[in-house]
Amino acid sequence: MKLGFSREDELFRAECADWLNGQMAGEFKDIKGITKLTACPERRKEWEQQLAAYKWSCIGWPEEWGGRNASLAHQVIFAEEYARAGVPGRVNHIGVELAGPTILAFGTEAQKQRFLPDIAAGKTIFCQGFSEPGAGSDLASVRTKARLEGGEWVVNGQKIWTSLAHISDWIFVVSRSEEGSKGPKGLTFLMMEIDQPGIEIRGIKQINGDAEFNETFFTDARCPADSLIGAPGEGWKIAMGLLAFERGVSTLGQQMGFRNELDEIIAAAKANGAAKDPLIRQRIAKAEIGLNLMRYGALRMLSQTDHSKIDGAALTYKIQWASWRRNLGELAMDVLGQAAEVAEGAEYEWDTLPNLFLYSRADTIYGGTNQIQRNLIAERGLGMPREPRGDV
Amino acid sequence: MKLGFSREDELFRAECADWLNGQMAGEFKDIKGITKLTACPERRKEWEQQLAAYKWSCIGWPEEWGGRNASLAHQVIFAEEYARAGVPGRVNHIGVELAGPTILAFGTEAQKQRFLPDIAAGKTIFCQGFSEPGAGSDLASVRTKARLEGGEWVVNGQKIWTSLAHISDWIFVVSRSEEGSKGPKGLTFLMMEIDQPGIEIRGIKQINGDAEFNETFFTDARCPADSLIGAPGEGWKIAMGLLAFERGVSTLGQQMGFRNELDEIIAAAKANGAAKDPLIRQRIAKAEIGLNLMRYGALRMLSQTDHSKIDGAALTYKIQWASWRRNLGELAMDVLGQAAEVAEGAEYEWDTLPNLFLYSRADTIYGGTNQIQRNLIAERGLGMPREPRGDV
Amino acid sequence: MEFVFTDEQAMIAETARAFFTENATSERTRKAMAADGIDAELWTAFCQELGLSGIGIPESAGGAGLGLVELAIIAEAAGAQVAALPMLGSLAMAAQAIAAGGTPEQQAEWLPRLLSGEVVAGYVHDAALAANGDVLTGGDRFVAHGASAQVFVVTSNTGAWIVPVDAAGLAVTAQTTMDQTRPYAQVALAGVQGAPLGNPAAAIEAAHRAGFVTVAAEALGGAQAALDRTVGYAKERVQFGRAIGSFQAYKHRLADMMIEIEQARSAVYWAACAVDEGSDEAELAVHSAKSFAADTYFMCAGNMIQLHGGIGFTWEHDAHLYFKRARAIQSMLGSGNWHRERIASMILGDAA
Amino acid sequence: MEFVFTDEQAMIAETARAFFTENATSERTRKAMAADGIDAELWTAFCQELGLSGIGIPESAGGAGLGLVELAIIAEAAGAQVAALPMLGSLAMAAQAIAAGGTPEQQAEWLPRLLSGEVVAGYVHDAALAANGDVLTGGDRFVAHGASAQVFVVTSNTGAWIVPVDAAGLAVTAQTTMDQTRPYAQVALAGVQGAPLGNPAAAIEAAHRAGFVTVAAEALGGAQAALDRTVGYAKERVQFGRAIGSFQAYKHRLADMMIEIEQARSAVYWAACAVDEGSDEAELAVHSAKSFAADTYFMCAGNMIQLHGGIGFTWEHDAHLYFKRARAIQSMLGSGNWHRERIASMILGDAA
Repeated sequence: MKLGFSREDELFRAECADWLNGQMAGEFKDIKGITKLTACPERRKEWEQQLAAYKWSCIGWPEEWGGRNASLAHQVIFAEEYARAGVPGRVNHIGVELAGPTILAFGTEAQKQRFLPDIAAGKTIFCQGFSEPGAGSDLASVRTKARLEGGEWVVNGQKIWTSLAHISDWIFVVSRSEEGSKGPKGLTFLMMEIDQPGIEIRGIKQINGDAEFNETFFTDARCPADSLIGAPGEGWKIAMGLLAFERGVSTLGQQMGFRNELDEIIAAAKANGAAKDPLIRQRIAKAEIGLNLMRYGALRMLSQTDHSKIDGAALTYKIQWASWRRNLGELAMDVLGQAAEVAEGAEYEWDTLPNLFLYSRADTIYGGTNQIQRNLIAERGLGMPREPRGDV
Repeated sequence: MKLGFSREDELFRAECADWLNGQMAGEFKDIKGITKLTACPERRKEWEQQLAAYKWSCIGWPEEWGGRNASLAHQVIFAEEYARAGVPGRVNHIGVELAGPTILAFGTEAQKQRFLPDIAAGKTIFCQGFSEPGAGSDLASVRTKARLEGGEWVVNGQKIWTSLAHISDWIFVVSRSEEGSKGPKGLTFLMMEIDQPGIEIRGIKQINGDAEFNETFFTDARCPADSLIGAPGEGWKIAMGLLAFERGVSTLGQQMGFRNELDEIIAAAKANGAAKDPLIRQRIAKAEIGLNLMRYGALRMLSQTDHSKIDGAALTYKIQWASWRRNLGELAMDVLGQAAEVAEGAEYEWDTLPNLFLYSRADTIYGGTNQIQRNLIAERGLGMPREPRGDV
Repeated sequence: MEFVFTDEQAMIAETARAFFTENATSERTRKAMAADGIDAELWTAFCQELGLSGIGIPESAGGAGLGLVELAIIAEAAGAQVAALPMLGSLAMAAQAIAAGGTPEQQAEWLPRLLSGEVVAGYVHDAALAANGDVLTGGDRFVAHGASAQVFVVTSNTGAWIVPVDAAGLAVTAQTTMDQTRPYAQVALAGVQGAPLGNPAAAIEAAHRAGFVTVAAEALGGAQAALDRTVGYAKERVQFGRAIGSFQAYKHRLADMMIEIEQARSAVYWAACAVDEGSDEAELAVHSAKSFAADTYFMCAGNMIQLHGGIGFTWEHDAHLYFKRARAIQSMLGSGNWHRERIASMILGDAA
Repeated sequence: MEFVFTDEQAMIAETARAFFTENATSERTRKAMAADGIDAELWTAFCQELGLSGIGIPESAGGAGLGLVELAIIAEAAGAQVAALPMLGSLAMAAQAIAAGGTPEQQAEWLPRLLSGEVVAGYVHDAALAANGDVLTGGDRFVAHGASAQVFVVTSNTGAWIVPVDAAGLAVTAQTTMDQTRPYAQVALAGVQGAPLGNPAAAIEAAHRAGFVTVAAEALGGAQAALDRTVGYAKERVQFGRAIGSFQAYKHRLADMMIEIEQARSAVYWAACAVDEGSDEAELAVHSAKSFAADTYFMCAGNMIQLHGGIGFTWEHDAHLYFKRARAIQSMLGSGNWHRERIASMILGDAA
């Protein structure tokens, strides 16, 4: 058990910081500090390509596909320095963290050739098509249909909560390819190009006034027969594998974003005197503790190499950060007081902290509500009986 | 809607206070301030008889059975003054608040004659036999058996959590009188004299070191054939009716006990400086608010005369006070600090506040755990689907 | 002692509930949100056709008599629909202040117009207001519906004045506000001549108590509506092949909402009654009601979003109207911690 | 950077777990509870046969070397059984203080006897201790296992001394204590001559950090045991015709325990590692670990009672041992609020 970084690690940290700070002070200074996911997508696609140009776009990937095969420590360090430098979130997060690793794990050689270089280069932006209206987090209830017709998959149905679909190039779609199949059986995992007549995207305006999410409609949407990952009917397996990638190093980058949010709250509390309030002090201390425990929980999870046993830190991570962040949003509001409820301009647009308050209400819902997370923890982690499905 | 008491009410209040304070300063000053339920049972039986001698033992009962047919306001006032005067809890609480009203509602004239005068006079102390080992709050799982044999009921089985059984004269027992019956059917409600060879009582030592509760064993225990309330097989109906009486005026007396506990915490906080701590101040304010909301909730519940509709205040009352009191126990400990964890003498016996902390862990369990309370609220109050029974 | 509605109170409750349910629809509220946060047609109907605007104002001052209990009943019904109305600032605070502390002339000048809805008043409280005689300097950044007000009641901790919107030195700036059904305005006074109320202490006490009780009652109505709507959703929505209301965790969350709401109901009507009856408990009760009901509302509105899943997080669904109103009620007129600290002071004496 | 046990650490964990599970049985613990709260046989076996008592003490001082990570591993295993041992006062605090700040002579005099279990030491901290040179007046009412100690390490905020139990002016009074597995004694010093440690600052820092980490690790072990035992009960206990673990509310309560425990685990080993590695985060980490793990334990032990229903509330069941130990850990060595306020001071500067 060792927490410290080696001297070599620290040199790497300096290298990361130098390059990132240089970019944020130079060519890309216009995007520094942006936290809103929907802001200036074109510049951020350019940023993806800049990362790629300097081989920073997917350092954990194998070298042959554009990565650096970086050690865990290096991945941790890069994620931390990325956020520390105030670099905006990756618009190709889904491509680099989910689609890429899925293709690496389950794709054919041709698919690797087709997709990985473009993802690594920041040229192909991916989004994910899992949730459906009426199905929520219940992947087994997928109703979007796919059928093979004339050498093509023809897809009909609807996905929802497809984050950033409106700026993406590709979408992966879990669809039902076996007529009459139920539950996890008969699903197929397809990669589809978005720019086609059969796919229509409509933004979903959220309670914060922004529209990061979308509804995505498929009406005889098409993709070539070899667009599927794995075999027909293996969609469930692929999707489950993909969800496991969600618990990767990117969590540490996410946490550095949280660090920035908490630091902003701390600065606000110092500025407006809330830092003198013993009740606020306790809550800030709790937030600080919680953030550190997420960090060390993630490091435990990433250090765990024996994947045969269920890792408690991994299983509890989602609900932990979602709940922490929702509390953080409420803390932010209480630190700022009524001033947080008033925006600068005439538009219904919110600064980081009020936006955090509003947006964090989604954190406990998407990717499996806190209720579903607790089911998973009790069932997979503690061996409790599974919640019975109904047949309504 | 009117909260104030009339001038006549206030005169009655003065009368109650005068008499109670006089008793606590005079003949019964040795029992003033006792909060432990098991302390000095003999003196407290004498106190029951003193109450009866002055017609204070059951003022809400009809006059013909020893009561005063007192108005709601008068019952409220008496309960409040009783606790305010530091009078210990009634050892015949079960007799006066549950057994008596049940007999009044469902008993025969002969049973009324047999029991009510003695309960009113403080001569017959009752306890209740509902819970069984392995059945918890699940009355429908009762396994204690009763059969008619030679003009007598013969009872075999075991009850648990029979509070104060060791100082009681009678017990009412819910038993299964129809061989092979299941669930709420086939139950019978019997009144049994405790002092007989077939009934054995063993104290259950609790985590606070005290033994208020008991296990009660029935081995061919007997009672006459006419000892049942209602008809054979009607035990469920009678028991449900009895449980409704639990939400009576006595709740206000209970609350005055809570008032005394909170006042003791407030005094301790002032004495040791905890009252200067903003975190403690918030919690004391919350406790004060909660106590008042229980009081006004109880008054809403008691003022409600239309019993056809489900009363939200009544349905939520149990979990409300149980949770409030558990929080109060934790607040008490935090106010007192480590000192609360050290007792005066060599015995493992606790002062009011540490005892509150320990004992209140039972409040959220007995009489239906908080989990069962939430089921009832959601199902009866909000019309949610019932939790399915299993058949294990 | 009888803690249930009288027949008359039950009738007012039924009338108000029917009126707001029918008229304060989501569609109309959203139209108001996009403008100044007032459904003008609804306000006119409420004041003139329904004639409930005078409740809580003595008949001698042109009101309908009755008291805070009845005012709370109406606020509860309005809150249940998150109605876009200037009830809080104009009626519960400004009109109450003028009715309790204004001279007969001031009452005659302003109350009829406020009660008819013809004039909207704003209530500006500034504990640090500088008053040089009746020349006032100070203001407040968070005056509810302030941009729609034609007149303000301005108070410090000891003084109270009437200031029309066209007074020299007064500047009103509308603010983009999270709760668009009750947008704030910044009201700045720079040497403004105010018309002093005759009895400022009575005015301030009346306005604050009525304000606390009104927002608490709104919160109660909003919390109950959040529960009712979620219960409705729980019965119809199917997930994992079951009505989601059949999941015990879901049921228990609903039960927890009901547990809080029942207490909030006791709190609101205890406070309203205690003020109406001049009880010693009035101060304790109004602080209890404001803090408890606001927290209950926020908890219930948060749960409403959570228990609706993704749809509850969309602009299209009404959940966010409840959520934002709940947050606004928590932070306006003193935070929960502030109210509880007031109670702590009563019980424990002042802090260090 | 690798945040998992080394093979050696995993072996120590396995050894300790097996030892305490086998030997620190409920029956033996209850026997100790009825006496002085020490299972003497267990203590001797732990110190002498198992030989784990020297862990965290440098080999140069007669210890086994290794660090707080290994000490935490052992405390976690002991805490899981609520073992009745003087580990906290004698090893984690007194021996650590002497090892870190004692002179070579003091180390040679005391450490071998402490590590062999022959002598039990108590740790007395009194921030207001009056020291006239090395003549000490003050004391503490809550010295863990103090009535069984033959020697005390006495500290103020700046000084540290060794005081044998037979020193003139020293009075030790056993106290009836809620957690009978770790009874307190009142230790009063009235002009007692102490033997000063060579480096008091190092002694105090080492004792407090090791104390915080040790009780945090005990809390982690206790919380995990509370969960494990409740999970076992949930699988076998049937109510309403179903295994109670099939009720979703029950499952979610268990899940909530696991969520906290996983964080507590990160906290404990983060803190132990940070101290061992001399990290800048050590201070933040030990305050985090003590406050977080203690709260986790209390929550889990409370749930253990609740989820066992009536039986969980009896003396006969072990749930109350966990519950009382959890409460004791919460209140000893600084409350959770105190530790969090220390963290707040680091982040926000001192309060007003």
